[in-house]
Amino acid sequence: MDLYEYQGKELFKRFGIPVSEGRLATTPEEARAAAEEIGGQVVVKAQVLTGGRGKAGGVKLAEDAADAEQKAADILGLDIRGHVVKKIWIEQASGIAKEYYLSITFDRGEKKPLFMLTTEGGVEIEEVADKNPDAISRLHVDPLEGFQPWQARRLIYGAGIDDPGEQKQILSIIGRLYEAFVQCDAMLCEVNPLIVTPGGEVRALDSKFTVDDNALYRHEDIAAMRDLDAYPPEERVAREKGVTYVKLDGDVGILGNGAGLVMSTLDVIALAGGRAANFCDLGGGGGAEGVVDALEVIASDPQVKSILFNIFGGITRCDEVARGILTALDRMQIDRPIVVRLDGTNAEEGRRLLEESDAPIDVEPTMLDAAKRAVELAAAA
Amino acid sequence: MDLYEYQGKELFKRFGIPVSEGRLATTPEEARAAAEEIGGQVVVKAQVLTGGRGKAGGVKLAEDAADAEQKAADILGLDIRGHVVKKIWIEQASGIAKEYYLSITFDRGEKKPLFMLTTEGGVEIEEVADKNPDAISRLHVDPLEGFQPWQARRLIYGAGIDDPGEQKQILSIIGRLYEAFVQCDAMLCEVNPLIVTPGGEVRALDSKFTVDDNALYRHEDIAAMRDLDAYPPEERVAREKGVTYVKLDGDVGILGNGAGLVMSTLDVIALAGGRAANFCDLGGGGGAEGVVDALEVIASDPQVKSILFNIFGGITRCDEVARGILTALDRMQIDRPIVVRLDGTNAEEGRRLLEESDAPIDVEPTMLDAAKRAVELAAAA
Amino acid sequence: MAIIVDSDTRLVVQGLTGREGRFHGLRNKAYGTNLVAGVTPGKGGQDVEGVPVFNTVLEAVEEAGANTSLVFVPGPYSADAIYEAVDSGIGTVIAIAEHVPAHEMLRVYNYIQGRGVTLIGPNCPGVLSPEKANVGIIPGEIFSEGKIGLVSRSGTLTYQIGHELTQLGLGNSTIVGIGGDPVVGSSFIDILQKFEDDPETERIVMVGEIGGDEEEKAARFIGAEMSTPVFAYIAGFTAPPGKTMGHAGAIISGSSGTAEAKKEALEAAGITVGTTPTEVAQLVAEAAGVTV
Amino acid sequence: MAIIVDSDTRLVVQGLTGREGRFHGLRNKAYGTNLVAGVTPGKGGQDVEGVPVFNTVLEAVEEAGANTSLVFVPGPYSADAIYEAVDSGIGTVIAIAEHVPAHEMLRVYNYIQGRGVTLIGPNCPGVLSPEKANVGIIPGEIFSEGKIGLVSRSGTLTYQIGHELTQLGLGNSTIVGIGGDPVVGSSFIDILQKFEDDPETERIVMVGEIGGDEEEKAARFIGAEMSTPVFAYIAGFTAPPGKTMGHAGAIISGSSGTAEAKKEALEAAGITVGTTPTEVAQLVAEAAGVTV
Repeated sequence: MDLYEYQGKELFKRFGIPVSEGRLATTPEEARAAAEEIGGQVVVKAQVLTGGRGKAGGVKLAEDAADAEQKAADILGLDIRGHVVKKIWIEQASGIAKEYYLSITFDRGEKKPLFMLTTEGGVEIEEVADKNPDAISRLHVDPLEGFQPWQARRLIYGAGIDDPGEQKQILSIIGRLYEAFVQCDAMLCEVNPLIVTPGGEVRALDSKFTVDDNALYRHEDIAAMRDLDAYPPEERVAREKGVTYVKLDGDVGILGNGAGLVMSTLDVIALAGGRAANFCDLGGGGGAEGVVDALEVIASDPQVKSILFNIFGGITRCDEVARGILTALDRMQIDRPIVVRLDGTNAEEGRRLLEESDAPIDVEPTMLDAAKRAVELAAAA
Repeated sequence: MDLYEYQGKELFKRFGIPVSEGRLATTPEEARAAAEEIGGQVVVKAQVLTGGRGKAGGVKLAEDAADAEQKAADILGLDIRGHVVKKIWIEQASGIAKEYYLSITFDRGEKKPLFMLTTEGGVEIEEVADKNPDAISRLHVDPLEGFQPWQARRLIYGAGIDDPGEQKQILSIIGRLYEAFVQCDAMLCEVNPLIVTPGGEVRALDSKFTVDDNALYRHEDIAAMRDLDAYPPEERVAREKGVTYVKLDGDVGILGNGAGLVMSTLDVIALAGGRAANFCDLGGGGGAEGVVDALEVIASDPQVKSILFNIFGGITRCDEVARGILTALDRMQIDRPIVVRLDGTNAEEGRRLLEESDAPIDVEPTMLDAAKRAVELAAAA
Repeated sequence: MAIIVDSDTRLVVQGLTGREGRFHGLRNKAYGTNLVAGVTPGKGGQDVEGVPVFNTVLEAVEEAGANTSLVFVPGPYSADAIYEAVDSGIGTVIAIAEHVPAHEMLRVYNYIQGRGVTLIGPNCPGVLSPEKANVGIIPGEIFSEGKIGLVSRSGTLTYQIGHELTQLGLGNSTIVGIGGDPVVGSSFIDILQKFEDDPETERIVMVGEIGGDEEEKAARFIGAEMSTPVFAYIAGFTAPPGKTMGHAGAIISGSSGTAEAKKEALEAAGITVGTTPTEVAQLVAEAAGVTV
Repeated sequence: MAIIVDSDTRLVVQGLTGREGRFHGLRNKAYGTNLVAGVTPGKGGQDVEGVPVFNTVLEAVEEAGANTSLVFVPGPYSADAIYEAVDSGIGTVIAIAEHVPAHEMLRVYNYIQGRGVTLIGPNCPGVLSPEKANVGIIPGEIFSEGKIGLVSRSGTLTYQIGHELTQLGLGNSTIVGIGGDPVVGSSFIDILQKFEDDPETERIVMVGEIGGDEEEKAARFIGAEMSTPVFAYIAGFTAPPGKTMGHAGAIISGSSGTAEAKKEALEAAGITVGTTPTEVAQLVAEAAGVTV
């Protein structure tokens, strides 16, 4: 789960990482009031769960409260990479002498947390990694050893930060960031830029904070930060129904069991010349109710022109899935053609059930055949 | 550093381990007031840093506040294994259905914390270990793995605790005890007895809590619990002066450099037919000031009849020690004979300094000779 | 021969009395796996269709001689169960549950290094050595005994490929689902090494997916260290960046973890990559001299 | 030959610019130890009498080829320094400071297991291989080169015994002070094994003291595993229970850790125990055929 900048900063603050004073606003009027409370120059920042807001005009300096109101009006409603700005963060403007970059991520390869620190902050780390990889000071932390001060020292010296005042502040920030990372079950905590003010004060000017969904059950406060408005409507419905669903931009609705098989199905659709409208995994269940819920989500997407079921029965029984499809068709009006491929446990029985029903369902023998048929049907619609 | 029962219970409470309500008192009047506040039957318990207070009459049940005052008067001033009772703990009386034992200690052999749990509580664990070792459920915790619930389960099932209500409470208590152990840098946390009330409630009825002296610097609150009154006067003085000193019950005052060498000196004194009055280690220093301070502590013990310096110079220079002895004799009146053995770095120069002075000092060539001479002198005094 | 589980496996199921633990534990037993014990705290002394249940894994080891554990407890409790198994002397631990917090697996993973333990999963379908032992939720009836090793991050996709192989008359030595989480106990390389050391495994199919760089690492390992021929399939060529595709680990972050990059790395190491599950099975069959 | 430190030792002193680090580091250098670097954060680029100082241990390893670290930082910072040394690839770490919190050493100890690291200390005088290298605070001039291995939990008591040996004309292969804390990096057994494997060490003197059960364990180990003759001395026969005798680890708890119990265990394993430092030296001399 990705957090907004202001939420990540709230967590930073909780762990003692210095951030600028700020307020959340959702209207230009609130932005004005926030700017008045803060006083002086403020920065108005779009809160969106995507990058690139700077280039998109989502971050603006305001001279005073009236200006903040104006800038807020400009930013609210902007579409940044498909995300419409509904929230803005009004923050005290900072003098910036230097921009550093600091992050800790979950390195899946090494199976250890990875710290990165560089004095080349303010741009995307991938860019630094491409152009000047030696500028990045990296260090893996053994999770059993935990954070030790030497790690911060090695990072700081490795990055070439030689001002003793900065060293001292960043040493403390690195330790606190590790604490935040572990205690919040984060997958990523990124501070970019980590600024040094003209007065030598070090502060987190932005935050990127991703928390492990599997650990949210023990972080009620963070779980409550989830903003359902930030997701496409179909994903919102899917989440409510407990279906694993990702909206894509094609027109063949896909429903399968098992993440790998569904991904493979999307690929096969592409090989057949089509484009999938979604990723949707029934999971291990695949009982009638699950099928109904998932079908409802997929059908709610107006872009879907045909629907493909790709089921390989194992624990999931194909006859159960077939019954689910028939139940769903009984309960709701689905005006788009359905193609079904069933294999594995009880596949014959499942196919028989579908073929014997009156439902307008195309049963295909293999995954490839089914994909081709679904693409044809979508193209013909 | 050992904590009093009431201090250990304060820490238990802080970590969520259930204890009975209680108040500290130092006079019978305070005891009465405490008993009134608590209400009902109370237990009056001597607070001493030694075991065996029960047999010594240091724990008594009082029916009401007036009785508590009387019992407090009986207990205050008692001498329990050389410790005079100056503080008492007035605690709500508990109904006791069962007495268990739970502890976590620092197992030096395995280099891991060791949990012990047995349903045979209320007696000393050594006694259980002797008579019925299988009754003790033991488990080492890997400090990198940290506490995991399965450890508590194995302990509980291993001890044969089969009441589900007790299991649930003890599972939680074991986890919290581990937390207290680690977070307080404890060397021992013992709950004996861990009682089950007739209503099925589990509670710590006593506490034994020892904290690592080397970690007190980061536990100001616990360091402040140290009660200097609990130590013999010479040890108190030594602690103030930063001298490592342990009072013993013989008459030969011992002063050496290095803990092992001093222990060996005590043994050699015994082999020579004498008894050491103390253990006193100059440590790595052994400069003149250190010698003066240590000599002052040793001489303050009226039991001391002769004083033996056993110095093996390494980093410590023997001439420095000799100068320290002469300075001390200049500054203070020491009416007891002094025997000195010097070897190692600058030993010849040290011996020369002592021999050339007018001071009444016996310089002996070896550790054995010096020990024999010191014993003779003490016997002759 | 086979790897990880075989006829010497003496299985304990942690969570045998739970709904899923019971269902799959008994299925594994019915397959022929030597299920010797179950563990459920508080249910020691009971039995599940004749299989004794203990309160602790230690008892299952000491009293029933268990040497392999199937961890069938929910995600939030899985790490605790794995630690218990490892610290009780169990050498092979297979954890099925999804939703195990990643930080817990990070510590578990680092804790077990150097302890001689094989951990498979979590969030995986388990391990099947046809005709010998089935530990987990892989439907045994799809697979037959043979000489193809199969290792995969995915469940049903593995069945799909196994099904295609079976239709071509090819059986498997062992099928290993390593799981789709960001941190799993055994990587592709760990399993590839075991197949390489297994004289009965003549060819290997590796089934990868987007996310992480395990496939790239495996490619380098295969190129440098292996003599057994490896065939690969990668799922997720059309997956968009930044979206978790079902598995917590299946996500393209920035430009890393794409299927294209994995395919390139594999091909650079001389490994044949099939475009569809059908194609990879056909490629293996051709190499094995089976007429497709 | 010698153990732990020798002429291949390339020493870095962590804390070289501190008062004690400088004094002893330079003393070790003057003895002939190959001191290649110092580490003090913030003082990288300086030097101490020609010895380069770095900000991190990694630099000392990479730029000066250090392979052994002498940790001369105060107790509260020692664990951090040990972790840094180990994680920078240093294989031998000798920690001198006292007052290292016991829980930190517990984690350090468990962390380094299986990593091929030799840790000596903390709260120890160090390791001396006469005529080869001296790492720590042992006064080199007391000892001469020879064939007696010496291992001890105590500092000056070691010097005392070494002095007695020297007076009898016996030299040492290596002198190891393992330290007197409850948790130290190397136990008697670890060092005894190294002496056993050292062809130059013909006899060993082990100097124990009250507290813990390391001597008892060592006795069993010697009885079962060693062919090199071992002689022992134990300090603290007259120490009272429950009192810490200088060393944090030197305490008799209840009935465990007494000198008497240790002596019995050693004698039961066939090890000769001397009653005084003088006597143990004489026993070794007699066995070595030196006329006392």
